Amino acid sequence: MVDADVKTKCFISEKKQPYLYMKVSLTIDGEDVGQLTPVQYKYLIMQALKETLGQIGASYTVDLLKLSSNGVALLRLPRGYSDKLWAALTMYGATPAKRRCAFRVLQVSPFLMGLVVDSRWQQ
Amino acid sequence: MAAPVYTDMNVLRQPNLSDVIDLGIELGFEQFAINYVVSSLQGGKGKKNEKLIVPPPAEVLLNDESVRSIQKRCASFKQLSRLTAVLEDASNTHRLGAADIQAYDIIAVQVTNEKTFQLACSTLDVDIICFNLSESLGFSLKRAMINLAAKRGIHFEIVYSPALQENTVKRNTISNAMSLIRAGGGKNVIISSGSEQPIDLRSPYDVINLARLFGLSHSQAKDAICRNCRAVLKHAESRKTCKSVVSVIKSSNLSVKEQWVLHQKNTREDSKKTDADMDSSEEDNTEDAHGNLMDSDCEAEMSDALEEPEKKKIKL
Amino acid sequence: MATSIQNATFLFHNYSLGERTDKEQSVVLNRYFNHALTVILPGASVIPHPVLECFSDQLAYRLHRLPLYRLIEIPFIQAFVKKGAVHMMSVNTKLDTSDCVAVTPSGCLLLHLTKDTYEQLGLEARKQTYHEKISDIYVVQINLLADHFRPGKKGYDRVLWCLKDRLDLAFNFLVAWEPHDDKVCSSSLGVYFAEKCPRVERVAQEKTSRVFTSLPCPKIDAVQPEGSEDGCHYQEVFEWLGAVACGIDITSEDTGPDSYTSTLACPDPKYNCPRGCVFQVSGFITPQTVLKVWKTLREYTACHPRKLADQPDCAWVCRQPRHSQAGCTQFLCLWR
Amino acid sequence: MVRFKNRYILCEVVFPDKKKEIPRIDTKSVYFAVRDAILDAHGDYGLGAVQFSLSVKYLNIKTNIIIIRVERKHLNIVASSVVFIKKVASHNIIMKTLHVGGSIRACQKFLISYHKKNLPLLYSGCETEEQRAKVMQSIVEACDDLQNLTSRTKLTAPDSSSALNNLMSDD
Repeated sequence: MVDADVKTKCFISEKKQPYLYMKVSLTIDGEDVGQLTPVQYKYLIMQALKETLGQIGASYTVDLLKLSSNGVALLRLPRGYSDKLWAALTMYGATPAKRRCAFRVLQVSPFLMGLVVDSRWQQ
Repeated sequence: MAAPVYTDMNVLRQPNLSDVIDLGIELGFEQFAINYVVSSLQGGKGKKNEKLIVPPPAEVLLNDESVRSIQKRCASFKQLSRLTAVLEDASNTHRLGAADIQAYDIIAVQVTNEKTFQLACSTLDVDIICFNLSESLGFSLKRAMINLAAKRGIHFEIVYSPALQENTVKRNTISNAMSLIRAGGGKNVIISSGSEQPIDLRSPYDVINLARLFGLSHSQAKDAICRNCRAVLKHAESRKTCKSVVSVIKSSNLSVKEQWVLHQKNTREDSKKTDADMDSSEEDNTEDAHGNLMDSDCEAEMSDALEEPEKKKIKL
Repeated sequence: MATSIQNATFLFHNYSLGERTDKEQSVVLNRYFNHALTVILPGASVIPHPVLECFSDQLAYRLHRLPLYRLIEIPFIQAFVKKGAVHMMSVNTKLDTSDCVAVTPSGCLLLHLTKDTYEQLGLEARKQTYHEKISDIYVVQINLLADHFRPGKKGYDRVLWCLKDRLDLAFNFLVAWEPHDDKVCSSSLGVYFAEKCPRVERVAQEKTSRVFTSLPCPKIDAVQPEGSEDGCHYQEVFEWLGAVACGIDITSEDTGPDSYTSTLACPDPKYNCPRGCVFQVSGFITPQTVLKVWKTLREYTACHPRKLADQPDCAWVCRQPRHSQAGCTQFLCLWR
Repeated sequence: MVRFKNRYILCEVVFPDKKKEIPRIDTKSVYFAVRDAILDAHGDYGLGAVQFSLSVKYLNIKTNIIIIRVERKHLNIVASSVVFIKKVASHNIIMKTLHVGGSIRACQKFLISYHKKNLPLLYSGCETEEQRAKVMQSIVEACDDLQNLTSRTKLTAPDSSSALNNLMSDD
C-alpha cells in the first residue's frame, strides 16, 4: 500500500552487512557434481569447515541457497567470519571418499542481488 | 615492463602442464612460472666429476605452438622458466652461477636447514627462497636473516597445493606460513600453487583470501600474487644486466615510439645537471629517460624492484 | 571482487508516489554504467508491454581494440560528447590490476592507470584513495568539454602526444550514446567508430523472464521501512528480492529455520502472493533507459496499488572508474 | 626490535572422580590433551596457528596447576579449547582456568594470592593436630604478607619455586 503523504527519505545502512553471499563451484575429480543433492553438497561444505576450522568453525551457519546442476551453488555466510569460512572452503582438497576436489569461488557480494548476474563478461 | 598481473610463480613441469595452465587462465591468472626442480646440485651420486645436467629452458617451457593457441584466448599470457634447486648443504652452490642455470628466467633455492637458509639469505644470488612447508622446518626463521634477504630483493615463497591433500601437511603449512609472515612482517612473500594437477589450482581471489588467513593484510595478500611476483622478475632481470636495474641500449636500437627520448633530452639538457655527463648521442637508457620527466616516481620504482643501494647505480 | 566486500553501504531511498521530485532522477542518472536490470512484479502474471518497449530503442556497441587517442579527436568530441551523453567504458579489464578507461556523460575522460602505465604515459594524475588507504592506482581526468581543450593549445597537444605517440594504448570498449536531440539516431555512433577500430558489434540485450506462482512475499510498511509490526525491514526485503531474482526456492521444505541446508526464509510479516513475474535484462544499459523503465512502472503501479516493483540496477561499478569503491557493486533500489 | 608477545594461561586440573590418591599426570600428556582439544575445536587452522608457540610451561603435580604458553594473538584459540578438555591420559578431568597473564611471573603472583585465599579451606580439611597447626601458621604468615602488601605498594617477588613449595608442603 502506498501512502500518498509519505515523505521521500533516504536510509543508509551500516557499513558492515550481516551476510556475505558467494557463488562457488565445486569440482570433484572423476565424479559428476551434477548428481549431488543439496544435502550432500551441504555435507561437503560442513566437512570442509570442520576440517580446517574444527567444531567451532562448523557451528557457523552456512546456508546453501541454491544448487545448480553444474555444481555451482549460492552460499550465505555470516559476515564476520566469512574470511575464515572462505579460506576453509579453499583449503578443502579431498572428499571423505579420498577423491580430489576443489571449491572455487566465482563471485562474492554483500548483497544477494549482486549475484544475479556476473558483470565480468567473458568474450 | 608489463603491469602487475596475477601470477602463479610455481607450476610444476609435468605432462599435463597445458591443462593446468588452461584452467589457470580461466581462473584469472595471466602469468605462469614453470618450475623445474633439481633435487641436488651435485650430479650423479657415484662419480665425483659427473655433472648435473640441466635442460635448457626451452625444453621446460611450453612450445611456441601451444603458447600461440593460449594467447588467442588470453592475449596477455606469459610463461617464465624457473629452476628450483634443493640445497642439502652449502657445497656446490657455485653451480648456480653456471650458464645453463642462469639461462632460466627465475632461480629459486629450497633450503633445508639453518645453514643453507643463512647462506641463501646472505650471499646466494637467487630470486626466490622456498621451504618444504609440509614438515616442521627444524630451524627458526630469524628476523634479521629475513630482513637481510628482503633487502637484497629476494622473496620467500609459500606453496599451497600440498596443503590441500592431507591434514598434517595443511596444519604444518599454515603454521610455517604464519611464522614466516610473522618473522618477515609480511613483506617479500609470494604465494604460488606448486600444482601438478588442475584440481590443485585456486582462483586468484581465493588465494588472496587464503593469504589473509596466513596473517597478511589485504594489500599484502594481493601483492603476494601480483606485485611481488613482478618484483621477482625485475630482480631476476637485474641479475642478468650486470647486477643493476639500469640497462643500457644503443640509441639506434630504440623503437620508433621511444625515439622521442632523444629529442626530449636535447631540449632539456640544461635542466638536469646529473644527466649532463650522459651524452645522448651514443647511448641512452630508457629507464633514466623517464627520470627526466618524473624523477621521484622512477626512483620509487627502482627501489621497489630492488632494494640494494650499492648496486642501484652504475657508472656509464 | 575481493576488495568489494570490505565495506559496502546499502542506500535505500523511500519515495512517495504523490511527490514528484527530481531527486529520484538524479539518483538514477548518476549511475552511469549499468549492466543489468531486474524487475520483480508480484501480482502480475506478465511483464507489461510498455516496460519491454523501453529497451527496444537503446543501442550499445562493443568496440574492439580502439586506440585511446581516438577519444580525444575533435570530430568525436564535437559530434558526440557535446551533443549527447556518451557512456563508454573499457571491458575485459580488471580494475585492480589493469588500466581502465571511461568516458562519462558529463564529458570527462577518465583513465584509471596502474603505476607502470602512469609512469610511462607522462600525464598528470592524482593517486586514487579509497577507504583512507592509498592504492597504486592513478587517475587521470581530462575534461573533453573544456574550452581550451582543442588543437593548438598546449594541454591538448600534450595529451594527444602522450596517448598517440608514447604508448599504444588500445582497449575494448562498451559504448552507448543518448543524443540530446531526439531526431538523431544513436546508431550513428556505431557508424562513426566502424572506421576507427578493427571491429564493432552490437551488444545484444539478454532478456529473461520467469513467472512464479504462490510465493510468500514480505509486507512493506511505506511509513516505517526500518521494520515495524506490519512491515519488514528494508534490508530483509532486499534480501528477499535478491532471492527471488536469483531464482532461489524459498518455499520448499528444504529451507526454513530448522533446515540443514539453508535457513533462508521469507521475512515476517508476509502474505502469500498467488502469482508474479521476474524480468531481467542484461547488456549495457544507460541510465536514461533505467529512468524510462522506472517511469513506466510508476504508471503501472499506480493502477495496481498492491504492486511491488523494484529495480536493483546492478550498477556495474566493477570497472566503473568514477564511483569505484574498489570494484564494489552498488545498488539502487527503487520501490513502491 | 619487536619481540613475540606471549600469554600464559594458568589452569587448575580438577579431578571430578572422588578417589583416594590423585592420579599422576605429566607435561607431555597435558600438552597432547590441549593439542587434541584445539584440533577438535578449531581444526587445522587453529592448531597450525598456535603450534609454533604452544607449550606447557609448568606443571605442579601436587596442586595440579599448569601454565600454558601461547602467542598473544591466538590466545582465544587456546583459551576456548581448554574448556573442552575432558581427559588427560585416560583420567577424567576438568580444566579450570584461573588467570591469564602476560608473563610467568604475573601468573606466579596470582597463584600465590590464590593459594593464600584457599588456606582456610585446607584448615577445615585437616585431620591431625600437627597438620592443623602447620596450616594455621601458614595462614598467619599469609595475613602478615597481605598486610605488608597493603602497606608497601611494591611487592618484592618471592622466589617463586620456594614460595610455592612452602605452600605445597603444607598439604
